[in-house]
Amino acid sequence: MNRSDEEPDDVERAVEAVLFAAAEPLTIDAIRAHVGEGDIRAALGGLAARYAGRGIELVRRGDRWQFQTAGDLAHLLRRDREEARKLSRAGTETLAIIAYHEPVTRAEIEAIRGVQISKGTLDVLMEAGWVRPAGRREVPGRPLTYATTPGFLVHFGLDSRRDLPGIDDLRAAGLLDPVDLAMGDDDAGLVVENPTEDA
Amino acid sequence: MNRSDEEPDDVERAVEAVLFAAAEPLTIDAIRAHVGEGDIRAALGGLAARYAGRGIELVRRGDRWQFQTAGDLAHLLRRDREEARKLSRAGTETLAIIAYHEPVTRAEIEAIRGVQISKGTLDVLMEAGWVRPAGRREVPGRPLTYATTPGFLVHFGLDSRRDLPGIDDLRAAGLLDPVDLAMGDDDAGLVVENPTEDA
Amino acid sequence: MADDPATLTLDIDGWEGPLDLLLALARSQKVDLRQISILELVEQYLGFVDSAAALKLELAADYLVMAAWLAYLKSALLLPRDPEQEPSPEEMALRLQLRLERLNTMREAGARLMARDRLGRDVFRRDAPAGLRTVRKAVWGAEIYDLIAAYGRISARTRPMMHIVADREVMTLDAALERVSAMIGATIDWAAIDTFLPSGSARWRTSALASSFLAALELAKQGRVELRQQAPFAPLYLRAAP
Repeated sequence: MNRSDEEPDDVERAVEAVLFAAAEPLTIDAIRAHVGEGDIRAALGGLAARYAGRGIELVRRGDRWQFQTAGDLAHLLRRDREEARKLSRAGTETLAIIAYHEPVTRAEIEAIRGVQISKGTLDVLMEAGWVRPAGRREVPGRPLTYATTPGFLVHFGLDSRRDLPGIDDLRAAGLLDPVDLAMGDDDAGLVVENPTEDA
Repeated sequence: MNRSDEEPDDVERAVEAVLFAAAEPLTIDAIRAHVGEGDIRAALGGLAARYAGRGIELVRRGDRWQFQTAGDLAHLLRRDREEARKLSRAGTETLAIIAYHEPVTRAEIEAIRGVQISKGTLDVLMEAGWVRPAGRREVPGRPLTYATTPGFLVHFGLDSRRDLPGIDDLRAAGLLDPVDLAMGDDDAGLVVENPTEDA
Repeated sequence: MADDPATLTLDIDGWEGPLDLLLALARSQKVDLRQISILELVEQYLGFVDSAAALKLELAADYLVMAAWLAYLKSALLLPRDPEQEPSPEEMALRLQLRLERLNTMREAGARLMARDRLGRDVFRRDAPAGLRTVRKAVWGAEIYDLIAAYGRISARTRPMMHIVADREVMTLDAALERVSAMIGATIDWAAIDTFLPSGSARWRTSALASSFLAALELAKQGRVELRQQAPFAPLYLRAAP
């Protein structure tokens, strides 16, 4: 749908201005608080179509919307900017495990990685604003679980967690099933379904 | 010139992204430093036309260019939020004294309450639109007096201050039962003018 | 294993734990992880541990625990089947393979995540947006009841107080003095103070007792009566002074 040859309606102009001025991604409710009455959702749809393929794009991150530059123009913009601090391998893996398994306990993360999480790893992810504590699991010891934040979606350009690459395939393959915490413990008695069946 | 139904060219997209992400207005040279070769001026002209009449506009300030929200939408970026707040006990008592005794000075209010009033208390009552300064009393120090406003009557559904119940009414309603005498200072020793006189 | 907090984790050539090492070895088989030979993998791992030992490298405990477990798995896989054994060696091998696959999957997912167009690195928001402002305006609320109740409260607190004592039967000191003086003249011997009291209500008699007592003290002070009491709270006797 190419609407760009039509006159934008007032709601669309208003939503455009509000999102442009906003310092943070905005929910539809937050947009409405500024714009007032009107079909915000339709306006967002109209704007998304209008900006598709342009140097600026309207994107949805979780339940929030924002303008950002198109990804293919990164090389033009990167020039005078600091490279984002590089996450360690442990940090990267831990973040991936949390994102694909959330909510997940520290012990479960350690079971997947086969190694203890060093003290700073979760701290770094939380400090970056990508990971948050997500309540306790009601099992003995009531361990804390971790999950990703809306900021995680924003930073990594994901509409929602469903957009995590390959998540549906991994789930179908049983690779995201609850982790057998006690691998090597013969008493675990957990029957592992054959993960190759439907892969 | 309406170019918006054409595909934007690469230079235009690049200029769009660079201007969007910039912290401040950019000169053509600064834009070229990011975008590289290409007709920056033509791209700016194309963008200006494309954004004309929209919620965001491309504007030129001297020799610098920037995006900004359309001037007519500035009011949307500021939102007044009303927060319901309940008047404190000190505020309510002070308002009552002003209503029954106006015009009344701060010192008189304090004498009647038997407690000092903080600066904020009168400010709140004036912010609420219920109390106004009502001239100075011609005594040494010329203290300011306070009185209620028409807004006060409207808010409390009173036709006039005469509608305020007098002492006898209060007594009949059980509102003079000294339930919280313990909290007051019995030695205040103040003779309260009988407010029923003009009720 | 990894859950033991006392385990010393030592990075050996950049491996993060035995599972990481196993995964690296498995990938060196250059086949899909689902088709790796577990037996071959076990040989590779044990070979690595042996060579580390030969080099007198001190391996972290969890590498050795894994080596022991793999040696056990190897023997279980090679020896005749024990139908009683739970889980079966095949299942144990499958679980190991699944763990490697999971770790590998997450490693790849992490790499793909990091390679995405990331905000602030590849895509950008506006650097200095004007921002949206919310101006908070307080709307003060109070009800007329609050107002008049407050005034009632202040009035009750600060009005001058008049204390009214309920009227009750009282014998004044003067009356008692007169009465006791008169009665003492008519009595020769010691008499308990009770006998000086008039009849009447309990309250009246209480007041009369108090007043008569004070009168007795006053008369004693004047030298007109003598007082006698055996013990504290014992009956008080009086008679005219001789």
